[in-house]
Amino acid sequence: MAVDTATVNRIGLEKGDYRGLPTTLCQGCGHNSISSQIIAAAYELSIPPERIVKFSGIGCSSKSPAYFMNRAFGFNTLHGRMSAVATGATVANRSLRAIGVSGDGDTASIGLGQFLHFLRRNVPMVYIVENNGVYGLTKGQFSATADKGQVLKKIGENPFLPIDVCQMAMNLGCGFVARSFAGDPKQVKELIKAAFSFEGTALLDIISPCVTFNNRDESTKSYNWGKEHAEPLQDVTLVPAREEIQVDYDPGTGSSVELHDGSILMLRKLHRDYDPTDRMEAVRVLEESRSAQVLITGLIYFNPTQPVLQDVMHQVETPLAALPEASLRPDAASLEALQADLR
Amino acid sequence: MAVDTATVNRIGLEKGDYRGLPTTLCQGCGHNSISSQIIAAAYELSIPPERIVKFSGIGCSSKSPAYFMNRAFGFNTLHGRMSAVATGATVANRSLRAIGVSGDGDTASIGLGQFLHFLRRNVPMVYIVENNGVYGLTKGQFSATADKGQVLKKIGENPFLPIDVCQMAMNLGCGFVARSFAGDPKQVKELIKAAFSFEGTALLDIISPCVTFNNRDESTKSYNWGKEHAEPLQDVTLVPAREEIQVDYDPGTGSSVELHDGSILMLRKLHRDYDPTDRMEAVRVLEESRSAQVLITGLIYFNPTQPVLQDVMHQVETPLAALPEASLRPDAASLEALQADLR
Amino acid sequence: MTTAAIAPARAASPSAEQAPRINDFSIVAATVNGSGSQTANMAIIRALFRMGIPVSGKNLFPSNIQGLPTWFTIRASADGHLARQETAEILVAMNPATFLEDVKNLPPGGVCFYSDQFTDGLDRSDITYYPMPVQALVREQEPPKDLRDYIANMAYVGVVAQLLGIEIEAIRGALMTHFQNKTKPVDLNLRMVEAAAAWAKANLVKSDPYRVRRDNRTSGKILVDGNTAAALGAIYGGVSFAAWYPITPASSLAEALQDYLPQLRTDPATGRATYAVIQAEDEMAALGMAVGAGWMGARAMTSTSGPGLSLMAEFAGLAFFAEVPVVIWDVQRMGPSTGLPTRTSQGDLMFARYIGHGDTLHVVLLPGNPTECFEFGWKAFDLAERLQTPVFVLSDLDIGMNLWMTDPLTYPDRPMDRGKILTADDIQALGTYARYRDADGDGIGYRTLPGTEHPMAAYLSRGTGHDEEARYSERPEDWTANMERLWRKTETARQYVPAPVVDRLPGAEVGLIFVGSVDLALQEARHQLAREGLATDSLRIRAMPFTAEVTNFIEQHDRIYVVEMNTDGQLRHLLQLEAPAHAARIGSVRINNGLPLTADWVRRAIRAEEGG
Amino acid sequence: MTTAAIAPARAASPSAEQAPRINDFSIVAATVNGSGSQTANMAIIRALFRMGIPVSGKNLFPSNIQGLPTWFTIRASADGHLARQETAEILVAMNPATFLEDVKNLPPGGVCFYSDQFTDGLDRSDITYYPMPVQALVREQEPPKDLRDYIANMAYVGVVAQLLGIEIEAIRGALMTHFQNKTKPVDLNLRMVEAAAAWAKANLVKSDPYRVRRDNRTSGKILVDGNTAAALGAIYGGVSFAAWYPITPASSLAEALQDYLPQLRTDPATGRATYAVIQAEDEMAALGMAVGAGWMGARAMTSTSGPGLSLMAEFAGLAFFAEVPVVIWDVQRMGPSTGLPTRTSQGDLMFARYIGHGDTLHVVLLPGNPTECFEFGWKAFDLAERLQTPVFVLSDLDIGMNLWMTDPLTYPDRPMDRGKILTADDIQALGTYARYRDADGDGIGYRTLPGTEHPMAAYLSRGTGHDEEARYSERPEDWTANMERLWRKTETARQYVPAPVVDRLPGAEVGLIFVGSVDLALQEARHQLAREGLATDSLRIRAMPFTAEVTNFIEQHDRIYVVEMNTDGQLRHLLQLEAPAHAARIGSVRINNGLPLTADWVRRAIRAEEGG
Ligand SMILES: Cc1ncc(C[n+]2csc(CCOP(=O)(O)OP(=O)(O)O)c2C)c(N)n1
Ligand SMILES: Cc1ncc(C[n+]2csc(CCOP(=O)(O)OP(=O)(O)O)c2C)c(N)n1
Ligand code: SF4
Ligand code: SF4
Ligand SMILES: [Mg+2]
Ligand SMILES: [Mg+2]
Repeated sequence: MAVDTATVNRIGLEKGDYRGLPTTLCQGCGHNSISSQIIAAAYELSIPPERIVKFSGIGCSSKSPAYFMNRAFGFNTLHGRMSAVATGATVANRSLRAIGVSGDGDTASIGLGQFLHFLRRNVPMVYIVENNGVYGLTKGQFSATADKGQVLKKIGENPFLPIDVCQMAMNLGCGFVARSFAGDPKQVKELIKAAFSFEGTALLDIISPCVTFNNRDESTKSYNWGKEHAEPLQDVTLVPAREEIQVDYDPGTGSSVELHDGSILMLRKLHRDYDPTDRMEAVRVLEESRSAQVLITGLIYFNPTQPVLQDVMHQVETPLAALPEASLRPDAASLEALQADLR
Repeated sequence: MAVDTATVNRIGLEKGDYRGLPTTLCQGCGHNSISSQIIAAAYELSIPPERIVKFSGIGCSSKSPAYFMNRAFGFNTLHGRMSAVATGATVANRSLRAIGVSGDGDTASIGLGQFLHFLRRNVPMVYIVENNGVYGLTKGQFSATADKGQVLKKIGENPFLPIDVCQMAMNLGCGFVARSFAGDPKQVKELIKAAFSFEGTALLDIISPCVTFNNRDESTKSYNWGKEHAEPLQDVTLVPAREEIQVDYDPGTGSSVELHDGSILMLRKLHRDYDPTDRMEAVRVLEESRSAQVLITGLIYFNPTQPVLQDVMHQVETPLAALPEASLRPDAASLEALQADLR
Repeated sequence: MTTAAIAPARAASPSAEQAPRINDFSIVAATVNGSGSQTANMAIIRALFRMGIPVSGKNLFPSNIQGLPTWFTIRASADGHLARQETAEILVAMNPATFLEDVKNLPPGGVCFYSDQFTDGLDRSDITYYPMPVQALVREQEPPKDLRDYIANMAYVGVVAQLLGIEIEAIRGALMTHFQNKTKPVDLNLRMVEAAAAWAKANLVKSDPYRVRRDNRTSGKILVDGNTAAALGAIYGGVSFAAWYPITPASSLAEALQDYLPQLRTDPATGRATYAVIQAEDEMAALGMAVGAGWMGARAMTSTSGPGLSLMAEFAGLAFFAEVPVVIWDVQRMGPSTGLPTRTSQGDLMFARYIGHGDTLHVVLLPGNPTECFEFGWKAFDLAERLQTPVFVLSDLDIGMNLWMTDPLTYPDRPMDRGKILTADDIQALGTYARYRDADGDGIGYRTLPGTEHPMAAYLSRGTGHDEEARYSERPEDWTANMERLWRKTETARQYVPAPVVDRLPGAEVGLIFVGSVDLALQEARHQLAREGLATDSLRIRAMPFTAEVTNFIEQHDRIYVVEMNTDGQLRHLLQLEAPAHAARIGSVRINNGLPLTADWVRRAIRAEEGG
Repeated sequence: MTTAAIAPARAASPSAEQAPRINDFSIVAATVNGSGSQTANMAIIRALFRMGIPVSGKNLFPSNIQGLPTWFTIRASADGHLARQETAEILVAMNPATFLEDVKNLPPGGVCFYSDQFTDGLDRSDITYYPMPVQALVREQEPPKDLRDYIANMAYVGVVAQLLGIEIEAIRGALMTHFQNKTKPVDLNLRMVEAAAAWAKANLVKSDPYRVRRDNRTSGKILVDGNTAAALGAIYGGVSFAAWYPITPASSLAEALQDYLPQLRTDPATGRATYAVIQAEDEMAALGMAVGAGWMGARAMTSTSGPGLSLMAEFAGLAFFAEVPVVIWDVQRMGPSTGLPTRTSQGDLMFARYIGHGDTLHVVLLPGNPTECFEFGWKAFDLAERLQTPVFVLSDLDIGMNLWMTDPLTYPDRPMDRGKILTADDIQALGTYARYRDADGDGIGYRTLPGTEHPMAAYLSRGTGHDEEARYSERPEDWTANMERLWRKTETARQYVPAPVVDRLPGAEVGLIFVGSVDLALQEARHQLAREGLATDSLRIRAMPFTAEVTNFIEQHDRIYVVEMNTDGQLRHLLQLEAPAHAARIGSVRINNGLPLTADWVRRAIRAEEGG
């Protein structure tokens, strides 16, 4: 069978091979647009779907692994507990590429503790927070990322400061911290591609409007607010390892960072100079974005030097889950030997 | 009965009236020295012990509420769950002054999520983390505040970055962030006094060496390390509301902040200028302290403007727990009236 | 172009000469969720209710926000039987995705109102079809764009009202209630109802036997869902602290608290709240907060469903052991695990009774309808404070979220019971205090509340072993004595919990035992069985620990069946432990498919056990 | 000044002419915790063991790190009865705080070795006192300052060894084992032992009847604690993932994993680990991680105790419902709540069996000694993977942390059972795949492991309702069918779990049923009862679901008593549910005071039930 190279990727798969079941989310939900970009990113990177493993918690956002990559295994876990399951699973099989999709309630309310410990361990996974400031699936209560003063129909006004998951990630030493907006599909896709190429936890905080419960213009999680206040730090493009770099910036107009698999993330300068490898700068930009109420997007912080959990634990490269009995069960003589001490 | 004013405080109580049961912690444990300073602070502030309520989680540190202020009620709750219980209790009775004592395992490992949500709600309580970088009560495993590279006899080397509870508190908008060292009893005491006078969550991260499991000189949680690396930001002294201010600094040698009850915390300048009301400065000093491996102590951040949870919820001043039946149960007519809608 | 022109009268009818069926049928509205059909369905239900016709509404909805099939069943029953029925005679078909299936489910002689855009599935000759020109009617009304979907649903209200004989005035009243007397939305909706009714009158020929007729069988009753009733019960029980975390089907309980508290419990002098409601970060924290508040002396509660209950295990054990009064509502949904969030079940009986490691044994209340949700709403606080222990109240999705015709909510008939509390004066008089001393022999010690201004009043509450004065103790005698006292206390509980509801028929040899929402279907089934010659007695348990009536009832009956809605027969298990002498002959009849029970199923199941 | 000079020989003895008691007594060492007496006690135990004398060690320690009383009891028993005894005949008194009380507890004829600094409590005329000049001996040895306390304890080893006749060579061997053949600490400690023994020889006159004599009753046995054995069992079961959170008395299980894994499971080629052990941030995360790893195909486990178990409820339900193999060790301590962390109990039987909301029902293994901890350590993985479900293993503090003389750990007698797993080739051959289809009728579907490279291999695991292909489904039939399959699976489990251990005596009409660490005391009590003329049979249950033997055993006996260590009679309850026909006559004998059971108590309790 001749393969039409126009509609297949490097490994001969069509985009359809990355599809999931039809979505059951609301029409226009930001989460659907992110699912599309996950599909596009994996397709364009030519990752075999069988080599990907998907995770989520519980929520509208957490349903989405059903709606992308049917051919990838996945675990739709418990509310707020994706982190633990993903930790165990990726440790048990370090050969698969992991992507987790969670909500702001799932990650920043009930799941905050696990999320932070996950970051602290640098578990290699693309961790997407589909951030809409609200609990979609339970019909519109505030999550912990809701803005102070935000009003929801059912609940009234939120009196508490929002939790900034990117700031949290900075504190916990995360080496890939990015923010994006579901209304900017190109940026979402390129950042996901970069995240897939990063070895370690890659956090993507994606503002993903809930059209049903939190899309009023004054909400910082709405489409209109996002469109008006989004300020990309850079124009991002991932150049996979094996492709030649086509873009070349004039001095001062862009920079790039190299990811673990050799791909290059090109960062074209927009309004200002920004060095995502400067930690204090990243901390500052997040503080600023918060106080100035702008939606700063793009790659906020990048530090590829930290070892992933599996290396910290000196694990074999072979998936633990794939070790044969001969590797798993020591021989009988060893048991006799150690029992000598017990006699 | 004539009261000997030399040995009693303003409300006529002796220091003994603030005592607890004899400690069962190890001799030399930092937690014991903090208990003494809690006793001294409450005694010197002349707070009636019956107007104080104590909380803790589970751990050696969390045992200590048994060892101070027998005459104060207290709740030794569950491991990592002091925050929730204290939230409910202080909301139910806003007239009592609350002090919570937790460990680093209790707060930063199992309790991290609740701790952060507690801070976010600005629950009025003195929150002390007796930070020894180790699980004392379960005999010496790493907690999440253990230094990277730290070695413990039983467990080996810790490969993860420590969680800095002060940085966390900054992120969550806490208005009173302080760090101290059990080896500096005067500072501990004055900061506890200031914290008692603050309306809102007052976080005290007190390095409190575990002499049994984590007191080797190279541990940043040991007595010797603390003594060698402690760098107080200021020399702190609390002047209660009703006392005249005796200390008066020459211009440039000190400053002060006013607490909610009118007391003044005097901050005598030591090595450098430091303004604890400057948020970015506080964030910077914490980053610096972390990378330079010095133990910066004192009042790190101060912001008295945020309303406490009870005010956010527009609660009556009367303790909810003390409301009479007439306030609690609406009258029969109201029930009839609202049932009209259901007919 | 008028709607009359585009939608010619067309009513294929199998047999026009059927005997009329007055006030006795079910209507199922098949819609898409998120399309706003709730207002329409509520209007029909309330209108029927106000016409004096017993009615219930059961919503079968997906765990999803928008776009999936939803079925709302309205049952009218002159006899007052208001359980779900296995088939509805009347279909209001608004969802193209399920239309063929929905039509197939109609019984012979059934009626199908359908949106006239559907073109397939119109070929059953044994049912009556009525088309509804929904889109055309909407276009004519020109409602605001964002309200189109809502208004569209009012079209079926009008057509159905016209054909069944529901009074437009009753619908107006229903809408007035729904929109809290705001005339603008009422008018907007009513205009559509009237237009649709007028269209139907002009264009459709009534050719089915179903009709409503004004009656007087709802007077003195109310229409309410259990979660609202539970919230009101808590409020009239003096709740002063509630912490919760959103979860279906419990959210609406806490949300009802938030709705009603401001009007009922604002301090007139200061305008401030005499309560606090906190949306916690999860259920563990929610119960933890409630435990803190209950310990302080507030009337404290939380409300959740299965997954949240699992998260509460550790705090439940602490509250039991430290003896903290707190009320925990579990509005049961289908488990294990996340299960089916929008389906009903009675699957948490065992778990709630024993939740927590070690020897825990909890008091559990089991309301059977919204009226009891109200009653147990306030009584639970009295019990919790009297017994100084967590009290679980197990409702379910059917009771909690569906609309029940039920007895009015009765104002508490007694002052609050705050249990055994010592004040500073009491302690001064006694000269001594020990928190966990069993002075009265009922296993219940005397509490002091934090803030009690007496040097001897304080104690340190804890989940660790302790002596009578709450001091940490590892002494075997202290532990044993304390556990024995707790055991006495759970025995004491028997005399305080609500007794079962027993209903007897002459000559009955069969006894049926059950809890909660099984009631509706079971009582209807008993009527059917009695008509068929099988007399049964019934006992509805309303609390654990069980009271003496339960064992007596078992002893009095030759055959006992426990009817319940879970897979493992949990209530049966609990009864077997209660009455070991009869354990082997306690029969089990159970189903666990997520749907409210039907009388037909119960009848068939009992028949099968009884050998036909 | 020599020690001989400062401590004059002094041995007040009540009756020097008592008959000798050889190899049959208990010694209790009363010390302060944190003072390093563990080495001393271990030396005595190991020495006795190597002299061929059956021995056990039970540590009664506080939940505290330093400064509170600790009692370590060593029992030597020629007959091999190694349960705790209610009184120890020999006291080694090192703790001034408890000395008076400790002396009071000695039986008449008992022996008291005491640190010669104590001056009170030396006035009982019915016991033998031996002073020990501990401080003086320490001063003479001049040990490094930080080791003083440890070395001080070796003084009593020497004195006791001398007076009882424990061979110094055996003590040296014991120390060699303890210090892993490092001669420096061995010499340091042994010097003190020898000095103390020499002092005793020179200064004390033996005037009590207790003596040890070399025997050969320990050959083929080992001395080990259950947690170490469990960890080894897991390792030989091929554990590749463990996540845990520190908690007494379970910590030493995970710590033993961390100790042994590097030597046993480092890949020789790369020097890297073929396993991962993670200290999680809490127990919820620990089980969550293990579930993730188990789902991936690793042999995954966690280990905890009561409070941690409570935190695992939600994940336990998920693992049950999503059918993920995972092993959960619960080393039981005293609950409810934080309870008594250093006291033993069998209080989690009910909770573990049913943990999780909704209809959950778990497989539970119940080891009775360290040998079985090893055996169930590896079998649990086989079971979990065969049944695709969480398997709980309930040990307790007594088994887990105390030193048992037990049968050697037996290497697994069969290859690992990885259960039903389909590879890419299998799927290719089948041409179809449905994760939850019950192809074999045993309720167990076929798993694929993530990474299986076939386009049809993948599925989305979930805790929500699903169809056979793991797709979300709310259809009542899908739910019901799935729950029925799960029920079938729990029935299937009966044929895989370990059978009970039955022991019969001729003519026994009384049957005793129990689990776990009750074994030692119960078997000893049966001997006593038999001697007194009451023959009993015993059945030690080793798993839930119960196997057919259990009901048979109940049927075969006129009188049945369930002997257990909890307040509510949990095992009895579970048996009543298993055998409802016999529920009323299943008697209960229970105690829950935190201490390992004694034969005397069991004998008395059975006697009381049997009417004297
Ligand atoms: C333990 C538990 N508590 C509560 C719920 C109910 N619940 C389901 S989704 C959800 C919130 C989801 O919010 P978020 O993570 O922001 O996702 P979104 O729906 O907004 O995408 C909640 C509270 C649950 N499933 N489990
Ligand atoms: C749910 C639960 N898990 C584990 C434990 C066991 N545990 C008791 S204290 C403790 C750690 C205490 O560490 P930290 O809070 O740092 O206090 P420290 O003893 O060091 O003062 C642990 C793990 C417990 N009591 N409850
Ligand atoms: S409710 Fe909100 S979050 Fe959920 S699917 Fe709809 S738009 Fe998306
Ligand atoms: S073990 Fe450590 S933390 Fe615990 S009491 Fe001793 S010194 Fe303090
Ligand atoms: Mg959300
Ligand atoms: Mg600590």
